Amino acid sequence: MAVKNYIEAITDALALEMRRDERVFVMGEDVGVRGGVFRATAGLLDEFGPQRVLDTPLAEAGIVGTAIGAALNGMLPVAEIQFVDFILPAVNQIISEAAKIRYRTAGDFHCPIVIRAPYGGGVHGALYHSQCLEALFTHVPGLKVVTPASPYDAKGLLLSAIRDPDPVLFFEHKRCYRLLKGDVPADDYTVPIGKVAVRREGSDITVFSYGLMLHFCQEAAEDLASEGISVHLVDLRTLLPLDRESILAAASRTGKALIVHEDNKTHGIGAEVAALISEEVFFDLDAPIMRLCGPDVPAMPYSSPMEKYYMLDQKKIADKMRELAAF
Amino acid sequence: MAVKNYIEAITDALALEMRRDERVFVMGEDVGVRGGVFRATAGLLDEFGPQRVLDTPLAEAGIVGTAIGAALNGMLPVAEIQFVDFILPAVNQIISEAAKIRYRTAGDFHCPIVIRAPYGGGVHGALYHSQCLEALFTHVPGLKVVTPASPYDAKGLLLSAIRDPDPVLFFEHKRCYRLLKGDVPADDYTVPIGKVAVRREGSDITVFSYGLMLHFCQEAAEDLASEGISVHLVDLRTLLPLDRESILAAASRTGKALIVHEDNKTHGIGAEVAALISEEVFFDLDAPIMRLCGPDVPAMPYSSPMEKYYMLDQKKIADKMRELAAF
Amino acid sequence: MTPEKYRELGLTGEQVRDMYRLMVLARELDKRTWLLNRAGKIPFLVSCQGHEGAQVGAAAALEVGTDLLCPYYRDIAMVLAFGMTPTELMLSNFARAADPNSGGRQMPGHFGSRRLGILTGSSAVGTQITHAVGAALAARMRGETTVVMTCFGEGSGNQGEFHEAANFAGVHKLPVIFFCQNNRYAISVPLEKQVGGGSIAARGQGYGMPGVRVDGNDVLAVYETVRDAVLRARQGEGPTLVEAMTYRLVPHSSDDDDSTYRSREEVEAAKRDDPLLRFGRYLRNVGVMTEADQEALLQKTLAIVDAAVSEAEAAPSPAPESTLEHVYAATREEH
Amino acid sequence: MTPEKYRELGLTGEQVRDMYRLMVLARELDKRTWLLNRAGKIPFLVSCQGHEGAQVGAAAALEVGTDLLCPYYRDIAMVLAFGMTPTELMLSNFARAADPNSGGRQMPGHFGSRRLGILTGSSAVGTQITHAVGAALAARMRGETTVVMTCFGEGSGNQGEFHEAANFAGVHKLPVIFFCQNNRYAISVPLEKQVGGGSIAARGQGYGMPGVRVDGNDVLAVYETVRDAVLRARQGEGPTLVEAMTYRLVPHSSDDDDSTYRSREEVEAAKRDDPLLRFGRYLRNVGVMTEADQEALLQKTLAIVDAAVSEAEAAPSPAPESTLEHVYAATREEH
Ligand SMILES: Cc1ncc(C[n+]2csc(CCOP(=O)(O)OP(=O)(O)O)c2C)c(N)n1
Ligand SMILES: Cc1ncc(C[n+]2csc(CCOP(=O)(O)OP(=O)(O)O)c2C)c(N)n1
Ligand SMILES: [Mg+2]
Ligand SMILES: [Mg+2]
Repeated sequence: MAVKNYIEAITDALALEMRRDERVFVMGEDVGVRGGVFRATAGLLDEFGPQRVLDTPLAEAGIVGTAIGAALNGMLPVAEIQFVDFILPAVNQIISEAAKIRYRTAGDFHCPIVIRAPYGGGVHGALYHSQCLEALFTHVPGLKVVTPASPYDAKGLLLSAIRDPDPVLFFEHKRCYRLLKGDVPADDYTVPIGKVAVRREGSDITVFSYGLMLHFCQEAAEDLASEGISVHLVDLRTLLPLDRESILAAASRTGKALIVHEDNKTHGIGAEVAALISEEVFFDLDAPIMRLCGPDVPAMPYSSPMEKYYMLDQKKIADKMRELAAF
Repeated sequence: MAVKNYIEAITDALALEMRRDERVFVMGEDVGVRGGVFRATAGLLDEFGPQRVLDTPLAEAGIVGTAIGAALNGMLPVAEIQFVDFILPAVNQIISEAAKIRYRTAGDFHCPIVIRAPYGGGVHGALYHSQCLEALFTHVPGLKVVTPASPYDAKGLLLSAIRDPDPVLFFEHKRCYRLLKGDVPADDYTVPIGKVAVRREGSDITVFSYGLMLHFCQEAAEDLASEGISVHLVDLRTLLPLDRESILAAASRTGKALIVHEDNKTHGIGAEVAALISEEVFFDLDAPIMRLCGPDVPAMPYSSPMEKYYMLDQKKIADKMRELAAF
Repeated sequence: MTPEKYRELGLTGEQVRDMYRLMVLARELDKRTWLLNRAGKIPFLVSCQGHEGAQVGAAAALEVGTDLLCPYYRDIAMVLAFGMTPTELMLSNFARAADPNSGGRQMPGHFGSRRLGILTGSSAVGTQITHAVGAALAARMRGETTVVMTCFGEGSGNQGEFHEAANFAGVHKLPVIFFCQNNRYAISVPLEKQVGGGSIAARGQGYGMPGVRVDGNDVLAVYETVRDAVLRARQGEGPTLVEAMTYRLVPHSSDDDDSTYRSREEVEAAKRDDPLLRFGRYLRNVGVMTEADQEALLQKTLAIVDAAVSEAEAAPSPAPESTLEHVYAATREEH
Repeated sequence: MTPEKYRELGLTGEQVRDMYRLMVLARELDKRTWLLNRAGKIPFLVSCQGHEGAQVGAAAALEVGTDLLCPYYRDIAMVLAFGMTPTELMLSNFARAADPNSGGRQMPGHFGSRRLGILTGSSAVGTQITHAVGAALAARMRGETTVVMTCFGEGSGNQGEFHEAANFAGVHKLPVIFFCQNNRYAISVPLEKQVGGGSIAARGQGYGMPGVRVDGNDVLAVYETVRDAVLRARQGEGPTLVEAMTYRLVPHSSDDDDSTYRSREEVEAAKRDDPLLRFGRYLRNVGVMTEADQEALLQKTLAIVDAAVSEAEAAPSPAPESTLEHVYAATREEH
């Protein structure tokens, strides 16, 4: 088992599945000779050739629409959107088409595409290279939304996503790409879509998070452990469909729930998780359900002090955890 | 004061504001000689001419982008999207541009556009002429999202929307167009954006709704009144920004909250309302926060029995109200 | 039309008779659907009347069984040519469970059938155009000779997706026919308010493909144009943009009132150029069919339409609870 | 360039000297920005090197103060021509509170200034093109003679929004110049993989407007082409699509490594056609400037750049809490 970083795990999964299944191909802006602006597709052109590693024109609706057409005709496309911020021109294809194809044909057609996109901030990316857009899609039945938080999960979930018969949005936190390293088996394995992972067992408060924030939560939980506060930390991993049973069980376990995400608060992922808990296990709760999220502004500014103000960190999270634990 | 239906109230507001302010103009598909496929712009071409009542090419991103450009250059465009389902090609313009213009220029520019769109089902519109898409935008700071539920509010809120210096999405339930009639003053008045309306005072349970469902809730509340259950009914009216104080006060008042909407449940408007309540007034609650919403399927089917199954109605709502009241 | 044009094009009498049969069938199904709508039996329809010539002419140039179709809502004659049956169309009109397009979930006119090579479409105009490009790409990757036909109105040719699709196909020289059915209106908006310069065909060269305008009411002219385009596509020479000029003889849909935006004179003039009448006349002139043949065909067609309506009307609706099905794969299916 | 071309075009020696000054200024600001980036002082840049000729030639044909600009991220020389100061550009590079484009909120290259008639843009390529059309529509509604210039790369000409914008302008004959700066790459993707048929200009006729390709490294040729387009626009004859052929002499941005996709020979060859060198040579040849003049200009420019950097570097960052401001109007402002 080799130690790889998060983005190498992605590349690994793509190469493995392209070897295993001829129907799989990748397409997107700069995915070919450049190997992707983040290098997620590095080496694929050499191994698989330009027919299966397609540099596309700069047109996201076209990319996703073409991928859907190819999927309807028997292929398994993995489309890269260069930054999740630029998925917006393709929203019509994703919501009107991909999400509804199985449903509207009563199962005659289905749409097995994967759309990969780097998201998230803290990289001096300013408004349009920092956004979290997962909450735009988690209201849309027919889609699956996956956000791995470790190299191991990145590979295993991407393999699951490509093998999934339904459309999967696969969001990779760009700050995780080279920040996170971990053991990644060289061979074929999958991590199931739709299942949380408990990252830390605890008894005082339950914290839900995903992506980069999960790591800050882990660090904060360690701080709290030294203060005698025991945090139960859940990595949501799949944001749609949510792993309802595990979420409810984890909330009930401590009676105190906090959801942490980088994306802005109002109507973010935390809203659905909180609503679910308050609806289903209300009587197990001992405290208000709390959310700690990005501020409700349109996107993250470029200026370093502003970016820092926007982003959550270990300290902000630890403070909020203490506030909840104190109930 | 004349009795008008909901769509006449819309036309009224448009004509009034076009007379009052030369910068206001309407644009969209079929808004000219056809007066809109629902006839919301009927008569405007005759009164204001083709320069201010623009039939556009069939291209929603172009419509919204052009509206934004006109707004940046001093006009006050009111763009019609023929069905809210077809707003999706314009999502990039709405979220990347309209929502972020003030923020990204630190106030040097702002974007006073209104986008009107009919939404909602129960009209044999099938998947693509029945959707509720408000929850796609309520996570986006910088936008305002308004959904009137009466002729009076339709006019007063639309006038507020056109006069608002920020971008407003104005969603009109198409089933309300000719179903609802009410007193509409002929002259100029506004209904404030960002404020709920209490439609019925009550003491046992608090119900939040908007649009067509508000009416079904009203009917259901009357049923319950005859059974001795008193419903406090709140019309949310503005979905972004939410009227937090009024929502929290209304929930605290009875300690039992139910959110009702036509749109599918997971991560719908109800999620944020429930999360808000469970976070801010948790200790005032006596029961789980409930949501009664459309099923989590991609959109409403055409077949009548399926459409009926999908849609909420007075009876389904009354049943849910009883369930909550019984706690 | 020169009298012997159909032979010059390599078509047989049987073939042109069958093209005419399809046009009559489409027209009669469509007319009946209006009656059913006005009788309150079906809530909505969208019509193909006036477009039958363009559709049948184009379809005749394709290889049904090999080629794929990404249609639009007016393509009734087109999908009949691809093998959809009158009963299947009526099942869709009545939103019955057995509707092969959608199981009663979509409005009529939203065609799709894996069996027939018709890729499913939505109501959002233009999205099918990129699907056609993707389907052609897939075929090319597998070394198949499939050609993909995609249809849209001239109004929809102004959507960004048309541009993105055409450009992608142009870059990759994909076997796609972009078949624009230009009926001069997008609902009420006339051509001059929709299309800068007035010609969709003129857009072809901006994507490195031929753009051809053809009289869409001349079945054989359409056939010839599309046949050439199919040949090019099949030989790997890339896509073609075809603009068939036609007219919608009826309102946009059952919800429309076209008298608000078109003069009756204009509509009447267009009716005189009705492709069905024109082709019927032509077949009589060249002696391929007699008036009696055509009358017999009409009667036979009406019987087919009757039967389709009866069968569809009697068929069961979907179960209400089935609303919850087919959101995701029920099991981890093989795919 | 014929020696006296500038006079034939009606330009004075002073005007062409000023055009050259702007090109030098843009180039030197850009070069300095790379140094600042490599020194770790600014996190990101996007460069205009190679595009100065196209930008300055085009801008010279506009009436600053009347005309509007919807720029793209490479338009450093263009916004300088519109009146943005070197210090303002550096304030943006350093993300300072006083940055007039965004108060330090946007990346460098995201220009906008109400005062200068530069409409704010995002990073999402192509969205500014429809804004230009809307701005022109607004001007027309008020009976103003404003022309709106909008810029974009050839890669972005494949976005659906370009199509929708160009078509809208074509239908309404709006006073817009669609100015494509074709540098043959969208990051790493070469022209032949991006643009079906290889020409953006060829798309003009599909929208009913002239499409003109011009050597973007020939400042005066660009000036002439855009001048004609501006004249057309101002006379109500409608939009023009101009494709200026140029080359990006440096990587796409500070995050890019262009050696992975372009040969060094290709880049070196392009450098020999550097518009700045060409125009400098021309001005010496026609006797408008001497080598000494140009050297003096360079020194003066470097001093300006130094001053801009010092001033900007010393300027304060935005207050962290100001992150929460400007989401909505603070009060119900007059608008
Ligand atoms: C994206 C989108 N916007 C708007 C509509 C509403 N609409 C349906 S058909 C139509 C006109 C289409 O005109 P055209 O493409 O010329 O086709 P035609 O109906 O004339 O055959 C419009 C505006 C839609 N279905 N999809
Ligand atoms: C909608 C969108 N998709 C992707 C990107 C990422 N991106 C930024 S610049 C660029 C290439 C642009 O190429 P071109 O339009 O030719 O302009 P150039 O940089 O060559 O001047 C890409 C893909 C983006 N900014 N916006
Ligand atoms: Mg049409
Ligand atoms: Mg370029």
